[in-house]
Formats: sequence, structure tokens, C-alpha cells
Amino acid sequence: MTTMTTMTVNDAISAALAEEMQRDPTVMIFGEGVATKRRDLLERFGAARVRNTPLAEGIIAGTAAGAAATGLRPVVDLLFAPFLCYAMDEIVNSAGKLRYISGGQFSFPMVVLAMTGAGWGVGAQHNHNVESWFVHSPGLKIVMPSTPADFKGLMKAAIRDDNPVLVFADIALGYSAGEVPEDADAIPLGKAAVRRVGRDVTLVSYAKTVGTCMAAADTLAAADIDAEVIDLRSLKPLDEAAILRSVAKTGRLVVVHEASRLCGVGAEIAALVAEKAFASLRAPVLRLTGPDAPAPASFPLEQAFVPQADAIVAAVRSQMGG
Amino acid sequence: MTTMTTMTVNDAISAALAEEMQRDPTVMIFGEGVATKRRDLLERFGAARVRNTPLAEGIIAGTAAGAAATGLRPVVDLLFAPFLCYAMDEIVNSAGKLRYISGGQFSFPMVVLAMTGAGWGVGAQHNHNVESWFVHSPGLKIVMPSTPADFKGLMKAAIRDDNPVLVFADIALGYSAGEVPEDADAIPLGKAAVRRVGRDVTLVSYAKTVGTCMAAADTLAAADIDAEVIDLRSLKPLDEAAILRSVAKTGRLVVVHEASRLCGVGAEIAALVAEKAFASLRAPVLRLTGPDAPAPASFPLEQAFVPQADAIVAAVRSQMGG
Amino acid sequence: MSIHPLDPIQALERMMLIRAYEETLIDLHGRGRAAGTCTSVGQEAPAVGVVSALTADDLILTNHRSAGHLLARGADPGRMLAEVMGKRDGYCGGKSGSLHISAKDLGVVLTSTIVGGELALATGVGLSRSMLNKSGIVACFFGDGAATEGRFQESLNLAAVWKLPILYVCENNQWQAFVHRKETMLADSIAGQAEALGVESAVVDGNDPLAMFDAACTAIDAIRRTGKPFLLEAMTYRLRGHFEPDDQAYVDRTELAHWRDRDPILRLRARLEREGRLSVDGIAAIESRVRATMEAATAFADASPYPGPDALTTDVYA
Amino acid sequence: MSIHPLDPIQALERMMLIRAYEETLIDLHGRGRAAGTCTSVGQEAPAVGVVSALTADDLILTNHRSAGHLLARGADPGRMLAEVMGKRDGYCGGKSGSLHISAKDLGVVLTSTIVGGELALATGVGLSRSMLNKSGIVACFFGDGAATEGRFQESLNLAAVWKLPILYVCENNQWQAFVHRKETMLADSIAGQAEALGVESAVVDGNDPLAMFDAACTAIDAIRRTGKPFLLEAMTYRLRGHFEPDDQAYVDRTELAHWRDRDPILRLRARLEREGRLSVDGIAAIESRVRATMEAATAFADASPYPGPDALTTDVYA
Ligand SMILES: Cc1ncc(C[n+]2csc(CCOP(=O)(O)OP(=O)(O)O)c2C)c(N)n1
Ligand SMILES: Cc1ncc(C[n+]2csc(CCOP(=O)(O)OP(=O)(O)O)c2C)c(N)n1
Ligand SMILES: [Mg+2]
Ligand SMILES: [Mg+2]
Repeated sequence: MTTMTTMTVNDAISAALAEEMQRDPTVMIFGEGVATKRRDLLERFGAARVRNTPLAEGIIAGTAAGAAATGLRPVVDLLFAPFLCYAMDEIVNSAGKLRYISGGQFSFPMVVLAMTGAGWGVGAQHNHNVESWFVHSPGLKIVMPSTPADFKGLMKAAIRDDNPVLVFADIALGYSAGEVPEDADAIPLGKAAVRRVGRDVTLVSYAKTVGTCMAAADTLAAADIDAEVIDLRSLKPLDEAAILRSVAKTGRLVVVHEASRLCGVGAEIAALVAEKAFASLRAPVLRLTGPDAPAPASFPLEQAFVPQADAIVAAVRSQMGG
Repeated sequence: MTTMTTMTVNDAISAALAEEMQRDPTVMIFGEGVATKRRDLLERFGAARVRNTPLAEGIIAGTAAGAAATGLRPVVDLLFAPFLCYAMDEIVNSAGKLRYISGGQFSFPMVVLAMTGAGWGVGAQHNHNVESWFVHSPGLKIVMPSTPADFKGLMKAAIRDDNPVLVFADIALGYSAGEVPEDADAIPLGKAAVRRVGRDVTLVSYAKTVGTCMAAADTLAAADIDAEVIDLRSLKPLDEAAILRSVAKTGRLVVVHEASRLCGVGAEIAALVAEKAFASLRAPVLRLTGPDAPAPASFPLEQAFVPQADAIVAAVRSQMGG
Repeated sequence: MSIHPLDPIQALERMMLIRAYEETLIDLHGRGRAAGTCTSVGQEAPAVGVVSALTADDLILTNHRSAGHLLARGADPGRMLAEVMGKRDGYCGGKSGSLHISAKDLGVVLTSTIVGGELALATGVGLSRSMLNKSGIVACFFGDGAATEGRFQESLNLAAVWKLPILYVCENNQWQAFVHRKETMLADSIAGQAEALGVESAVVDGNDPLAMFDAACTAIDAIRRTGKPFLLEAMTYRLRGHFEPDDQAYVDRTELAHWRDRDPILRLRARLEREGRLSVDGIAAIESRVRATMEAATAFADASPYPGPDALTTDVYA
Repeated sequence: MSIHPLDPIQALERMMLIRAYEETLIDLHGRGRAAGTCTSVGQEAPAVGVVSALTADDLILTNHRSAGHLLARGADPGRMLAEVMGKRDGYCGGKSGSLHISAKDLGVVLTSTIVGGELALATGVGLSRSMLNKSGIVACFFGDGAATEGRFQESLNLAAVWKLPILYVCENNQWQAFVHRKETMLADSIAGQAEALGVESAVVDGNDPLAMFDAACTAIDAIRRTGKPFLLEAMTYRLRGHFEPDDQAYVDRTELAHWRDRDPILRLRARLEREGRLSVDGIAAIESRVRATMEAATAFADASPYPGPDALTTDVYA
């Protein structure tokens, strides 16, 4: 039997980093303020493997790609998702494409870490959920977990994977605590988790809105509507089988995420189901997402940006025809 | 009656630029080699309004955004879509968000021009269809026409629009010719064109694959299957009404584009229909897209990357249950 | 166009207002009523010195540490506080928050919290000045960290090649969030890079508003005369943490003490007192005016309502 | 680790092979059998001079004009042509085409056709050299245009601060596609920027392979001794158009003529003949060897099959 420890998402990420750096001397981490903020790693693994950098996301990501192609397994912390805009070429055109372009000669085992999502109230240049950009781009893998245990396990898997993996941390979850198995190992990329088993409707989500779906499911249960809640955890590879299995059972699908609607992950899932589970669909596929707008700083607006449980409940009721 | 002239897509873009620069002295164009390659514009409008730049996409786009916020209507040519990766911050975080962030104080009337798509055989760092990234991002508009007349009319509308507009030119269409009305004015952004009226199935596409859909429609017609072909022209705003109207009639939808599948424009359209036209759907919604892979340089592979007419025909037949 | 000399007493009062504004924010943040904010404590001199050298038709772009630049330009601290608190009467209707405040009527085109964003857009604002034959120049404030983003080179190079009327002002405050400048560059000054790109530059005592003012006047004269850009590097120091809260545990105590002794406000005040130009009553009068201004500002911001839910999706498209 | 001196006759033969390779490509392109390609005609000297100064464990990153660097490193022209033609036996199985050829077994990590990509990844390759205690250094070839991308500053700055063993080689060929260098920067050399960032540099006659070789040896010694990066700027010229086809109508005729007179191959050949070190038979022998090599290479590439359709989606993920 495995003993459990309670830790926050931030601690889970740190624990995964420490364990993987311990396990594999080629793993290193760098970024703006990384050595300052991760003193523990610095003291334990030394200044060569834990580095601060100049303020230049492009060269940070490019350095990671070059290092990954030639024997290292770098993890880079780019702080907030919008800052990845300065590193798109290195992530998309180099790390994502060069294995293919080189005919498989080179691999790019690297991890890009970034925070995103509503919760800090500092506005659209720190908060923008752009995960679907990378799902759309070839050669990359993307994870966006919702629990400390998943953050730890998926972070470890990301570091061990031979492809570039982007790990997005929903800022609102950073200090949320949960149980993590002491001897937790890597959790395979590309496997969703069924958070609640149900038979009437499938709620698919990831990151902070998984909790919103669970809350909605409780409300629905009180009305004898039995919702299944799927936490994608990995956005690419996407666990298509888990989604299709659930919809085949429930016949109803609501996808929920904070990222904006158009060409988001919800669009992909709805399209997947409209093709491969068409026969089992008993109601329109609904998406509850952030609006097609930048993230506002104002607290009440920032809260309103994120899909709410009552909206999920209303969506499901409409699908149940009432 | 309007007289017609025959011109290529490239000429249509040039004509739109010349007419808008003539009409509005605040319109200017710059980019790497723009003044060299557009001698006609240089001679007609002078070196101040038609400029070569250093080789730095980020500052080119940032300069456009700063100029747009303070009285000019710049058009920037960033050459090939993958190069936009160096300008993502300026396009997404600045041009796309600052109107909102400023509470509407500033506008960003600018146009970003780029080529993409299979046809030149130079591989994945010149050819990557990333239009869906920008559809997903707030504050931007995106057009990707298929005919010379649309390129001219939509380019004019893009230049006159008070929002940042990205105009993607499918490289395979550059030298394709078509009729353009002499006195062509701007074509409103956000309006699709029905290229072929039909009652059995709706084929939705944009750019070069519109032609592929037309070819497939001819083949289908021979088998008494009557396909309606919709050319989106604008990807954002998306003409949802035109799509829903057609699917309400046909009950079948196939979306076709060269961009890769996951979180592409096809996913958005399939999701839209799975929600808003669910009742009229008579068959699974199908997407024919490029694979989740970088664009190969090798000629036969590059051709194989693009959806083919026979695959569209097969998809429709499967929907018709044959 | 010439600027009347900067009255040191007025400069002191402006710096004290900026300091008081930041202390108000720190207090509000401590009481959970303002989101994380980056203060300009210790950097009041470049703001007051440079902005005082600008004329009404000059335009400003700045970075996340912009309160000083805004206040020196005459921004209403009440509307600024309202913006930080996400209220409807903020300069951006609450959509910006503390990190992107722009004020069109003051010619403040941009506060970019994307480090380097101000450098990327400044060239365009300079371009519109010259294309539209506007008399104004562009002042672009950025940090030493921004100078390590490639946009720094790209911006200065384009401004040099296109002869754009831009005054680049680097507030070299020795820190880049949680990283000391020395960890990010070998030289102690970025002026050498400007020179290599053909941009004239000057390094100035960034804790002396009068020195900053004089250097800015000289630079602006050169820009108006030649049409070419100019870089001012203000050597100064970030006296507080990167943002609120930040215990500065990572900051060398002696370095901090060294710079605390050079606090621009205490320095100017001591000098004016020494020179007998500032009396005890004089300073008391300034302090009470500043206090009154900030009390009124806080009251205004408190009273301002939050934007309505509809504001979530307005101002996205023209 | 010391390198035996560069035999000028061998240098000449390598340059002639590079020229012959490019002429073969131009011919193939003219006959519609190769996609648009950027030739290195006129820039053979930096390739042969610098690459000859490298040892087997050094690594190379380069840009879209990389044929010279690959051939100087000993790449098989047959596999290179096959790659350009998109054939299965190409170095990248036909997926790269002419613009991104890498060859792991030769230590050629990257040909980036994203201008600046080679600069962005070079620091990482340098980092792995030092972290893994490899003896090799990194040679990064890029153009004067790449030097106007911000990545140039970011790459040199990080290499300087982290002391990375990188030999930056800028082939300043006066052109950036269809734009003359003078339209994009005020200085005639980029070495000043390197110095400002604390990177030692040298400007070299880029049409003299022996001068390039000597400068490279000196630079590499410095890198191995100090662990610090070094920038070599090769002053040279792009004798053909940006890519095929390009009529160079936009190129100043006198400038072109001036540089044609300084064609690195004709210059070295004339010098060796003058010095009596190269006989008529000697040059004839070289010419026939080169011709034979390119004929065999073309035959090999022609005979190579296209990749099968399955190759479309292989090598995307590990
Ligand atoms: C592109 C980008 N990267 C990182 C950050 C996070 N960040 C905000 S301020 C800052 C330090 C900026 O240093 P500097 O430019 O010297 O300005 P200072 O804060 O010292 O005034 C960092 C890293 C950001 N906002 N934008
Ligand atoms: C990021 C990017 N922008 C633009 C281009 C198009 N392009 C290819 S080569 C080139 C000129 C490069 O000039 P330079 O760096 O001097 O190299 P040269 O071609 O002169 O060898 C340009 C603009 C590109 N490939 N990548
Ligand atoms: Mg700083
Ligand atoms: Mg060049």
C-alpha cells in the first residue's frame, strides 16, 4: 500500500523536478529567476544545472532546443503563457519540426513550463490560454493537469519523453493541495482520468474547470441527472478513446474550458464526437468556454470570464430537454 | 454593367494595395524586400510609404502596431506564415489585445500579409498553415481567399478595417488567374461565398482546397449527388449563418482544408454545426485536412499532404451510406 | 520648442507624490484591495526629470513600472488607483489593471507589461510622427532587462536606419525581477550597444531628477535637430521588491543599503535644505498637499463602481 | 588540439567542388528538377577556411546557404542532391529539401531556413558541449541579415554570460535577399555589436580561404583556451541572386563587377599559378576530378527513389 502526502500543485512540480534531476544528470532547468526562486534545486544540484537567464524567452527556448538535440534534457520556465509568443519560432519551427525535417536524425527532449489562467487579476498580457495553438502544431505534446498528483506524474513523464512537451499550470491551482502518492512514478502522457462515473451526460474538461464540472455534477445529481466527468490531463496526445467510450454511453457531451471558444480544444473534441460518435449522440454538443476576448484585469470581470457551474448545469438541462 | 479584367492573385493583391494607397495617404507598406519587389508602388507613392526593412519580423509587426495606434494604416508583408512566429507577441499580445486593454482608447488598423501552403516544395519552415492560431486569438480578423476577385476585394476591406487583419495567401494560387471587376470595391469581411448550389451535402473550404471541392462536386454530380460548395473567404469573422443555412438544407457536412486537423478551422465548423444544426444532421460530420505533421519538401509527399478530390468524393459517399 | 527650467521644489513634490502613490498601493495591496503591482520606489528621478523635459505633443510608451511616468505627466492618481482596483473610472475602465495603463489624452500610448513591447511599438509611434509631420517626439521608457530582449537591438536599429525621433530611456535599476543585472550581461551599461548601432547615448545619474532633466533636454534638442534617436541610460536602483509582496531576501543587504543612502527624494530634499531653499514649513506644506491628493484619490477610487458584466466583451473589436 | 596547415591546392579544389555543386543545382533547377534553392556562389572561402579549421568533434549549425559548409565538412554531394530533389537517399530522406539539410554523422546539427534559427539553437549546442564536458566547439554560420534579427543579440549575449564555446561566423555578403545591407544597418560591420556584448571579434577578408583559415584557427584557440565565444565576420559577396531564379536586376552593376573581380576561386587560382604552385595539368586534373564527382553525384541522386507515401507521417514524434 502506498502512503500519501498532501502537497500543493507548486510543490508537486518542484518534487517532480527534484526527482528527475536526481534520476538523470542530463536534466537541467533554466529561465528568468529560476535559480533565485528554486533555491532548493540550486543548492542540491548546483549552479550548472539550475540557472537564471537573461530576459529573453526566444533564446531560452532556442537554447533548450539546441541542448535537447545534443544530449541534454532541459526544462525551461517561461513564466506566463503570453510570454511564449516570444519563443514561438523556437518551439514550433525548431523543436516541433526539426525531428521530421531531419528525417528523424535529431530528437528534442525538452519541457516548457508556463502558468496561465484567471486568478491573479493582472490582465491579458499575463493571462491567455493558448494551449490549442500547440495542439494544432505538429511534433509537440501538451499537458494541463488539474491535481497535484497529476502535475507530479505528468511532469515526470514530460521530462522523460523524447519529444518537446509543454506543461501549462493553471495559476488558480498553484496553491491548491491534494494527496500525492509517496512513491508516485510518471503518469503516461495521453491518458484522461474519469473523475466521476455517470450515465446521462459527459462533461469533458481540463485544468481548473474540472472542479467546476464536478460542482455542476453534484448539483445535477441532486436533480437525478448522472454526469460523467472526464479530466483530459493531456491535450496532445488526446485520449480520444476515453471520450468516445463515455459519449457512446451517455449520448450527451458538454466540453468546458477557460480558453476561448474558436478553434479551442473544445472545438476539436466536439468535432471528434460529431464524426466518431455521431450515432450515439442524443443532443447537440455544447461548449462552455471563455469569451472571444482578452482576459480583463478587473476582478469581477476576470471571474465572469471563466465558465461557471450554473452555466454547465443549464447546458445539461437543455440537452436533457428541460 | 461592370467590365471585367483577368488578373492573377498576385496582381489582384498589388492592385488592391495601389488603389488603397491612392485613396488614403495614411496607408503604407513595408517589409523585407517590399520596396525592391514592388517597384511600381515605390515609384508611384515614394520611398516614405513603400519601405524595405531590416530582417526582423518582430519589430516590423511592432512598428506596424505602434503606427496603427497613432494615425497610420500600415500593411506589412511578413513573407511566409512560419515567419509570423517571430512576430506573435506584436500581433497577439499588442495588436490583438491593446484595444481591449486600453478600454477602447486605441485602434490598430493594420494588415499582415503572408504566404503559406503546399506548392513550392521548400518544406516546413516556409509552409505551415497557422491561420487557426489567429482565429483562436481575440481582436484579430483573418481572411484566406481563393480567387483574384476576392483577394482584391478582401484586401481592400482589410486595409480599411479598424482592426488588425491577417491576409493569408495560398502560394499555389499566386499565379492563378481569374476575372476581376474593373471597378471592384471592398468585399465585406465575414461573408462566405456559395461557389456551387446543391442539396445533398455541404462542402466547406477555403483557399486552394475550394478548387478541390469543386472538382469533387463535379465527380459527385456525375453520380447524381448534388454538393453545395461554400468558400469561407473570411475565417474570422466566420460566416456561421451561411454554414448553418446550407447544412439545414443538406443535412451533411464535410470540411476541407490543408491546415492540420487538430484545433483547426474545420474543428470549429464541425463543432458549430454539432451544436447549432444538430437536428438537421443526417450523417457524421467529416473533416479532410492535412496530417498532424510538418510540411515535407519532397514533391510527391508535399502533394500527398493536401486533401485530394477523390478523398472528398469517398467521404461524401460514406455519408450517403454508399 | 524650449522648456522652462525644472524648479527643484516642484521636482521634489512630484517625486514625493509618486512615492506616496506607490505607498498607497502597497497599503491597498496589503489589505487585499489591489492586485500584484510593480512599484517605482527609488526610480522617481528619471520619471520626473525626463517627463518634465517633454512638451504636450510628445508621446510616451513605458513598461510595467509606469506609475512615475504617468504621474509626472499629470495623470490623475484617482483614475490610476481606480484602474489598479479594476474600477469603471480607471483610465482603461478596469480592463488593464495596474500593468498596462494607457492615457490617450495625456499622450501615454502604452504601458506594456510584455517586457519589450514598449520597444517594439515605439518605432511605429516614431514613424507616425515623421510620416504625419507631427512635431512631437517619442519617449520610450524600459528597463535593463528589456535591453536583453532582442527587441532592444531591433528597435534601436530600425530607429537609427529610419531616423525616427525617439528618446529611449533605459532605467537601469540593477534588477530584472529576481535576477541581478550582472547575471544577464557582461557590461555595466547598455550604452555601448546603442553606439554600435549608431545611436547616440548618454549615461546619467538616475537618482538625480535635475541631472535627468538636463540630459533629457540635451537629448531632445539633438533629436529635434537631427531627427535621429537618442538613448539615455539612467543608473538607478529598485528600492523595493519586484512586485508586491516581495521580501527581497535575495537582495544583497550592502547593495541595498548603499542605494537607500542615495534615495532620490531624501537626496534632493537634503540638498535643498542645505542650500536653504526648502524650509521646515515648506516641506510640511508639500507633505500635506501630497497627503490630501492621495486621500482624495483613494476616496475616488473606492467610490468608483466595478464595470458591469457587459464590459467583459466590449472593446474587443472596432 | 592543433590542425595541420591548410593546403592551398586542396582549398582550391574544395572551393571548386562547392562551385560545381551549385552550378549543377542551378542547371537542375533550370530544368525544373530541383525546387528553389539559395546558392553559395562567391562565398566558398569562409566555408572552406573555417570548416577546415574544425576538428571531428566540433559541431556545425548553419543557414539556408549551407551547401559550402556541408561539402567542406565532407558531405556526400550525391546525398545532398538527392535531398534537394526530395529523394529517399537524401540526408533527411527528402523531407528537408535544399533548405534544412542536417547530417548528424558529420556533426552538422542544423541548417535553419528560419533566419536566426541557427543563432537561437547554437547556444544550446554550446551548453551541451560544456555540460557534458565534450571537447568540441560549435561553429555557427549566419548572414548579415540574421544579424539584424534580435536573436543575434540574444545569442551572443547568452554565450558571453554563460561562457559558451561558440565560434560565430557571419558571412557578411552585403545582401539580405532583395535588400542591400546598407538599407538595414548604419555600420558596415556587425563586430561592434559583439564587442559591446563582451564577445571578442575579428573582421576577415571573406574571399580568401587561407585568411579565413588562419583567423578561424586563432579564434578557435582562443575559444578552447578561454571557453568564451568569438565572432568572425567574413566580408564577402553573394555573386548570384538570392535564390533560383533571380535576375539580380536590383543589384548595382559596378558593385557586382567589383566583387566578380574578387571571385575567391579565380583569385586563389591566379595566385597559385603566379607563384608557380599550380600547373595547367594540375588545374585540369582538379577540374576533371570535380566533374567526375558531380557526374557521379547527379547519377546517384537521379537513381534514388522518392520516399513512399507512408513517409508523410513518420518522424513526427519519437
Ligand atoms: C516578455 C516578458 N517576459 C517576462 C516577464 C516577467 N517580468 C515582468 S517584469 C520583469 C523584469 C523586468 O526587468 P527590467 O526590464 O529591468 O524592468 P524592471 O522591472 O527592473 O523595472 C520580468 C522578468 C514579462 N512581463 N514579459
Ligand atoms: C525569419 C525569416 N525571415 C525571412 C526569411 C526569408 N529569407 C530567406 S533568406 C533571407 C535573407 C537572409 O539574409 P542573410 O542573413 O544576410 O543571409 P544571406 O541570404 O545573405 O546568405 C530572407 C529574408 C526567412 N527565411 N526567415
Ligand atoms: Mg531592471
Ligand atoms: Mg547576407
